[in-house]
Amino acid sequence: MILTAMTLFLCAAMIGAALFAVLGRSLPIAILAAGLVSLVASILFLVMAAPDVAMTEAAIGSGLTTFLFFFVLGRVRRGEND
Amino acid sequence: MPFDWMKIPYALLTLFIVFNFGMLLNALIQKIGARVGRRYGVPIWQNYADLIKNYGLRSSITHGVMYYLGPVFRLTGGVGLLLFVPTIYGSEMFSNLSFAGDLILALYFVFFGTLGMALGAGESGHPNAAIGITRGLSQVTAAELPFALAVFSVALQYQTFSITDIVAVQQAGFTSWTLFTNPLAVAAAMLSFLGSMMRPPFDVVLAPQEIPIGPPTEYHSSYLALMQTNRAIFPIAKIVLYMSLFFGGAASWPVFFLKVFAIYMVSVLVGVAFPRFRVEQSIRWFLIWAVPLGVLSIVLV
Amino acid sequence: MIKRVIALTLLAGLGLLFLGLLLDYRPDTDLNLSARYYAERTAPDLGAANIVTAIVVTYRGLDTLGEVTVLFLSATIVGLVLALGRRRGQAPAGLAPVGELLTTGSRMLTPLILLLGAYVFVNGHLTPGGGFQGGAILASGILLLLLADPLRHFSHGLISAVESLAGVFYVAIGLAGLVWAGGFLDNRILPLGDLGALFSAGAIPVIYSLIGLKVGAEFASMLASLAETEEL
Amino acid sequence: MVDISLIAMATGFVLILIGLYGALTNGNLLRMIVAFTVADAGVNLVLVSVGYMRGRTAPILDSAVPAAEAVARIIDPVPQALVLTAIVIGLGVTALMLAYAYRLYEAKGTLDIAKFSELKW
Amino acid sequence: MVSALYILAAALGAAFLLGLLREERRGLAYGLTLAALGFMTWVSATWVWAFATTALPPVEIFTAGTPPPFAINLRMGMGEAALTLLVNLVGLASALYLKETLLQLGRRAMAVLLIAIMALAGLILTRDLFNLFVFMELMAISTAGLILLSADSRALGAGFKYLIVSQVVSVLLLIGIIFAYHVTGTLNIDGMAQAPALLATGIGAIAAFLILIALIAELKPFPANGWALDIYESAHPAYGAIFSAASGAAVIFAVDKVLPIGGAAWLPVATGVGIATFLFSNLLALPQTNDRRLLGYSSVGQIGLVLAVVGQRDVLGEAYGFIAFGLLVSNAVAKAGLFWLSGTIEQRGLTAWAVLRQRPLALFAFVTFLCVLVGLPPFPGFYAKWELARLLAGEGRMALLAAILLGTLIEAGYLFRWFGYAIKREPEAAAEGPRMQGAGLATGWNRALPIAAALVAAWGLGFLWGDLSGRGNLLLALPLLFALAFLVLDWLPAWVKNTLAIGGLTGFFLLTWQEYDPLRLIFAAIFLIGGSVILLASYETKGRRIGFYPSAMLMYAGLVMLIRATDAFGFFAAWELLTLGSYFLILRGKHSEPHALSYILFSLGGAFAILAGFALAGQGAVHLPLDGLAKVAEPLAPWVFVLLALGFMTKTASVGVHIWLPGAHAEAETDVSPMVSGILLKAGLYGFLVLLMSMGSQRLHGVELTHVLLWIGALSALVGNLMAVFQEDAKRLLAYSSIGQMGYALFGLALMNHLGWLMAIMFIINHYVYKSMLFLSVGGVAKRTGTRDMYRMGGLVKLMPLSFIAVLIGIIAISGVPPLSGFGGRWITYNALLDSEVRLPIVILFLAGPIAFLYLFRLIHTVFLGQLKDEHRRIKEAPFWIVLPQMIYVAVLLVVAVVPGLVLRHVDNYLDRFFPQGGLEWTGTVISSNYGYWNPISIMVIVGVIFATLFAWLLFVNRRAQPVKQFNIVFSGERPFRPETTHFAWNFFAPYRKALGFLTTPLATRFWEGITDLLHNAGDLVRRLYTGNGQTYAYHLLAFVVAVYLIRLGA
Repeated sequence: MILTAMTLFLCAAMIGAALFAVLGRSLPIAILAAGLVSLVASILFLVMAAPDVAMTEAAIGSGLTTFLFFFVLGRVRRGEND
Repeated sequence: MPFDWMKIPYALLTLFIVFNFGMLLNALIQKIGARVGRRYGVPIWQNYADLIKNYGLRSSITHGVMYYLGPVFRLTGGVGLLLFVPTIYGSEMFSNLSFAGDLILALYFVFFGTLGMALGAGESGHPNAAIGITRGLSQVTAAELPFALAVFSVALQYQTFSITDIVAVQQAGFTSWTLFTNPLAVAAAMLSFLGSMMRPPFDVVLAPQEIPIGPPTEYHSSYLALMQTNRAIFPIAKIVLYMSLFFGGAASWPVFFLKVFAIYMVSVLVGVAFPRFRVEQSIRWFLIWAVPLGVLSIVLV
Repeated sequence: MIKRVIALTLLAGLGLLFLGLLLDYRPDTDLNLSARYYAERTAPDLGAANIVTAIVVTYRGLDTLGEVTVLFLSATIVGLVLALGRRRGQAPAGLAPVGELLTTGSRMLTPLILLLGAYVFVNGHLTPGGGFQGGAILASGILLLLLADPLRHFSHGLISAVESLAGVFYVAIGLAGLVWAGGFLDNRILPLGDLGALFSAGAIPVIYSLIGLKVGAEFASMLASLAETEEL
Repeated sequence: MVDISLIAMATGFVLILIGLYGALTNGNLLRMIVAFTVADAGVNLVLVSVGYMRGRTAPILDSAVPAAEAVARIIDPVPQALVLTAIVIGLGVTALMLAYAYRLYEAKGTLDIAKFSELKW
Repeated sequence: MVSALYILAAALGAAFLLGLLREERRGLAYGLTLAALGFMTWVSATWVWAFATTALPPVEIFTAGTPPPFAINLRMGMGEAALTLLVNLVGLASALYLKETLLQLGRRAMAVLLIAIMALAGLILTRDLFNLFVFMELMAISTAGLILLSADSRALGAGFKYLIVSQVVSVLLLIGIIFAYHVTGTLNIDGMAQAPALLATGIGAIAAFLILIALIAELKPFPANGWALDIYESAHPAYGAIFSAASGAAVIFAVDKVLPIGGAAWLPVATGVGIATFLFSNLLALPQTNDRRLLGYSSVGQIGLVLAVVGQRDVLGEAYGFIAFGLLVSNAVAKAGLFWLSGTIEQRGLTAWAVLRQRPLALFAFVTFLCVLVGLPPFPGFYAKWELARLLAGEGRMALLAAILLGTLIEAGYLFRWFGYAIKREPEAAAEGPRMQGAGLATGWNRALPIAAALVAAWGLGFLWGDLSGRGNLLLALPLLFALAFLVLDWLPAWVKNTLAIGGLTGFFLLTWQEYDPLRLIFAAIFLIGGSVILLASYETKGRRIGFYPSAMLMYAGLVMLIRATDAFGFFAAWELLTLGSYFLILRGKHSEPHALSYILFSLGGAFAILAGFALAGQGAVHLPLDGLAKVAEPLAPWVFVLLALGFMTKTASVGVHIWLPGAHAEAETDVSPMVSGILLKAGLYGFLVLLMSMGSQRLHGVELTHVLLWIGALSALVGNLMAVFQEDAKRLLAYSSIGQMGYALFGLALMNHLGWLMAIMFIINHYVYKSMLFLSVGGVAKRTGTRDMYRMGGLVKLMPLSFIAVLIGIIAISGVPPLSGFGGRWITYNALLDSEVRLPIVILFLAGPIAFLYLFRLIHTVFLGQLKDEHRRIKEAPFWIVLPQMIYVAVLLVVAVVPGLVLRHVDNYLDRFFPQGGLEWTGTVISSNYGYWNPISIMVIVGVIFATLFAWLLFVNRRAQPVKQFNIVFSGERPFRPETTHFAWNFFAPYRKALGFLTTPLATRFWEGITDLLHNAGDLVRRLYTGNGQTYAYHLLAFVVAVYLIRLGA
């Protein structure tokens, strides 16, 4: 039951973060929120007995992807609010 | 097939009779026209005099070969038409050269002269000739249509294209004439007849008043003589066709003269009574009045 | 506004579809055909303890080769895209200078991170993790270096050599399987060894290591390509 | 009691829809890409949840799960393998889109997708 | 043979190896790339060879030493081998084509190209669903990469749009795959398709839906395909070639193999999506002005067509592969070739292709590709189309067949319009500055080679498909080979080719004339001997006359094959060949571009009606002999009749579908007009003869169909004649007259009695003779005067007496005035009419008769009589070679007039076979029917004697007359209101127009213009869908998915 409760919590967090990522005003924060979605997902993967996936999601989905975004964001500053 | 050479003198005899009859008839009709218009009119031999004079004249100018051909075509058309139709029913002597073809030949040969005349006049280069030609052709084609329909209706009725056979069926008596057995076809044909006789109200083609007389303007002397000859022969030849198809034909010369005169008079009387049509008016007139009659006659026969 | 309404309508349609999936979904209680096969046959046939790794590297090795190729392709194209732009780009705003601390720290940390990455992919057939995770970790090491010294020039030659060699060897091992074992990417060209030992599971650790190197190199090259855009 | 795989799956679907909504309504190239990563995460979640079976462990054979008992003890490994691939491919595509976005920005100085419609009809 | 895996391995290995090379070693890298692609091609080729020559079963390739479904497996069968060969070849050729670009961009670009090709091969080979997904992603990403090869800066945007769409697609696909896996426990495609559980469950059905819809979305279905068009427009043409030829083929193959997962219910969906895409893409292509975008629309459409075929595989049986591959390779070869060609042309407008005129070979390649694309014989698409129609009709899927044919027609419309631009238009204003020769052209051997390869492939595949069809290879047919030989001999001077052509035609006639029955013999004589006579006029043209002889001989080949055809296929093939040949011929005219287009469109439309008719008649039977039409049973027979008649009517230009004729015939070259009028029109009548001989009369809803034909014939006669009366252009006048004449002939055939047919035959012969003669005559006049407007001529009789005689004789003959041969036709007509029961149509026919007289008179009068124009004073008679055939015709007309029995007698006897009653009696010189009689010789003699006598007399009497010059006289009676109206010949029959002009309202023209306008406007409106916004495209995709889902729910 703890597992379920935890899952529910994680899911709620993910949806919240996802909404933030999509609807949020600030682009950097949206990127961070998307990274957060991935991060929370990787925790959920652990819960669901998928450690390989969890590691990959954490490293690639939330880590590298977010970095890539910021790399590019840094170069397109002016277009951020287009 | 051995050819009966006697047919040639016989045919020439027919031609001679018809020519003279036509000359007199034309003069008579001019006279009637004049009297209706309260004029005195020409003497009855006037046409002979004109003709002889014209034949006697010699021309010094020509516009070219086609120019010659116009009158030649014209008269060939008239003579040919006459010869292709048997004149007197039952008479071997006056059946002319009708062995060459049947009703259809006659129907199409009517155009021969028209075509030639138009070509010849065209050669002259006179603009009025061209105007006359277009008017003439337009009107003739429209006028011929009801006639063609009526002819076909008659052919349908008798199931033959042979003129002799058609006349033969009508010999049973007055009431067996096509006039009474197929009145619609006859009506259509007679309306067409008015148009093709080049008399008022359909004579704008010749238009003696508005423009200097159309095609014949350029023709004179012997050319004109040929055309005058034709004017004596061609109407009669045509009337023979009408008579054979619709009015029981003629078994003897007196009947022939009578019937031809009567039929000719129809067009004359109408012409005297009505004002002239413009060409498009006459085309419409034929299409509205004559063609439906022809169509009906074909459908109902 | 209309845009949003249409979007919502369309997504509602899609959601309906998903709802259909969700409502009818019954979790399996037993392993299905394939999963049962993998559970039973992986250890004896391939000698790998991590079944996921066995599937990724061997059973569905062609997928993984494709996947590596996807990364290769992405890295190449990113390079291509940015290289094309480089001919006539304008100077972007430079990043703020980085502190001494980060520079020093990164220099110390990077070797450790690289080591960790290597560990992860070498042990991929035994424990969670493998070439992709390890490769990502390797790349993060490079990233750190980049962050510490944005103007640092990377040896593209090195990265691309690693990338290429790893790829070529990967394909070569695959072909070796075709020639000497049961088929393309068959891991049994090398002895299977004991289940759970480091040197076991045939060619899986080798392949996974190559994958790790290659993935790391791809990420690195991607990052490097992006980083170099600001030099103008 | 709702199975956690169902919860995760539902969440996955919602993430997909949210992601697509974002991609459909945001005109900014970068925001579209962000939205797609959210959708990708949702897809991964759905995939993993399909493999999940209650009360079983990860498909790794060790002392806790000996090979002989594997059939009864582990969860389906296949979806996990697929997700691994999917994640990496997702990154590849994202990187590519980012590079494209950067170049598009360079070319036109804007990130508004509506500005890149010279090709049409 | 090497394992198919080496195809993938070689590409990957080479791609990875490229990274080891330093950037500077680009030449080496390029060599490695080519070597790898060459190796891949070789591997595929060995497989194709093996499958083709031995009965090898498909080979399964396991990976990881584990059998499927537990490991990924690949399969190599005939289909896979052929497709990978196609993909690899296109890749190799494109790599060659891209030499400069690749060398400039370096090894990375080469690696991307290699992987792109590898991905396509993998897509074809794999049998694993998830593996398919991986290859699809590879394809998508490499596509995004290869778009960058383009120098077009807009390509970047297109790439991004594509990425957006592929993201959405992969989301759907992944969800679908995982749930399908959940239900079936396997990822193997075959395993999944066989698992009964999949479709039984709601989840399974939705999963299958998602998988299939995602795959179909990759096929660029309408309307979710805006991104693809943007790619086509902006990508490098070499990539366009890959994208169209290779990617399309690979993905459609993937769909084909995954489709069984969805079960039978998905077949109609595939068909529906495919056909909608086909129709709409072609519709949208109509208003395009950018060549590559146009090709893009066409590609999308073609793939849609193949998808529709894929959806029909349940009924196509063994022919499925033949059809699907036929269409696929047609598109692939043609599109690859066209895209490569487009790379050699600098500007993007359609008219820019006019620069191809400087390179006959490239032009030949262009037209070959267009024909391949439309599916004209002898190319694969033609055979495929035939089989497809046959099988679809056999299953009663006529609506689908109609949609396919309609789409093809629209496609032919824009493609041939484009060809017309290339042939006739001037390229848009050339780029600034003086340019050296070859302006607007960029070529090198590496660009020419792929194009040449595609050209060779097109013909080779045509041969192959002909061989596989089991119907007799068209490329082995002697007449066609003879025609094609002129392509090779085109460098010879025209007179040599002309001699060859005449020799070939007469030679073929002499060789084969005994094989024909009297009816066919007449057509054979007209086509071959008649054709030779007209060709005499072609000696007039000097120089080499590039392109004329192949076109003309193609038409003649088609005509010959038409009368020699014994089955429906042969007939249809010949029909298309002659259509094509005559189209090229017509297009040669100076201002004929729009007319040639409308000609080919009407002809193809008619051809498709014929195709549908034959297909319907055959009911799926493999062979349909022409006399087998007689056996078609009741509910179908009238429809078959209608379709075939419709097809033939387009060729005889019956009223309603006549609008192509006047322009096409009038604008054609001097010696071409008689060919397309005097000869080509007879093909339609021949079709009618075949139809009526085998099917007789049919009733549809109680309406006697031959009766309808009667009406159409009569109306054609009337409208044709009436329109002719009002033409100012002499050749147009003759052209309209043809409509009328064909109307008569059709009327005769439709009378369905002995004399009616005899009348039609008479018209066929007469029309050939006098229309050829008149066209040559008028053509000669036009050549000398430099105009075809009659009011600009006049009085030419003295200057061109021979032409005048020809026209005069022709006119007397046409109008039916005795004593020439036209009268015989009229006489038979009347007798035939009397023999039949119909009444009202006769009236119309009668109305038409005198009108014919009018326009003919106008022709001769305004051209030859009246006033000579000042500027024509020094004109000479028409050239010898143009006059010569006319004189031959005059002689023929006179002979036929005197002894019509020469030909007619045999036909008359032969017709007894069909109509034992109502024949003619031939006693001596008299010809008699049941109703009347006629003696041609007597008529000739009598008329001749009277005429000669009078003429001689007149000449004698006026022997001293001198010719006078014509003079100008002021006008009276007609008020001039435009300069040309001051000429008396202008508006010649003004009263007639006033009275009857309303009948000539161009209703048919307005109708067809309305249709084309409607299509154009619809296309223009619908294409606004493609806003160019990548986001909108994502909307389209989702809307497409949801719509298909809802439709499926509803169904």
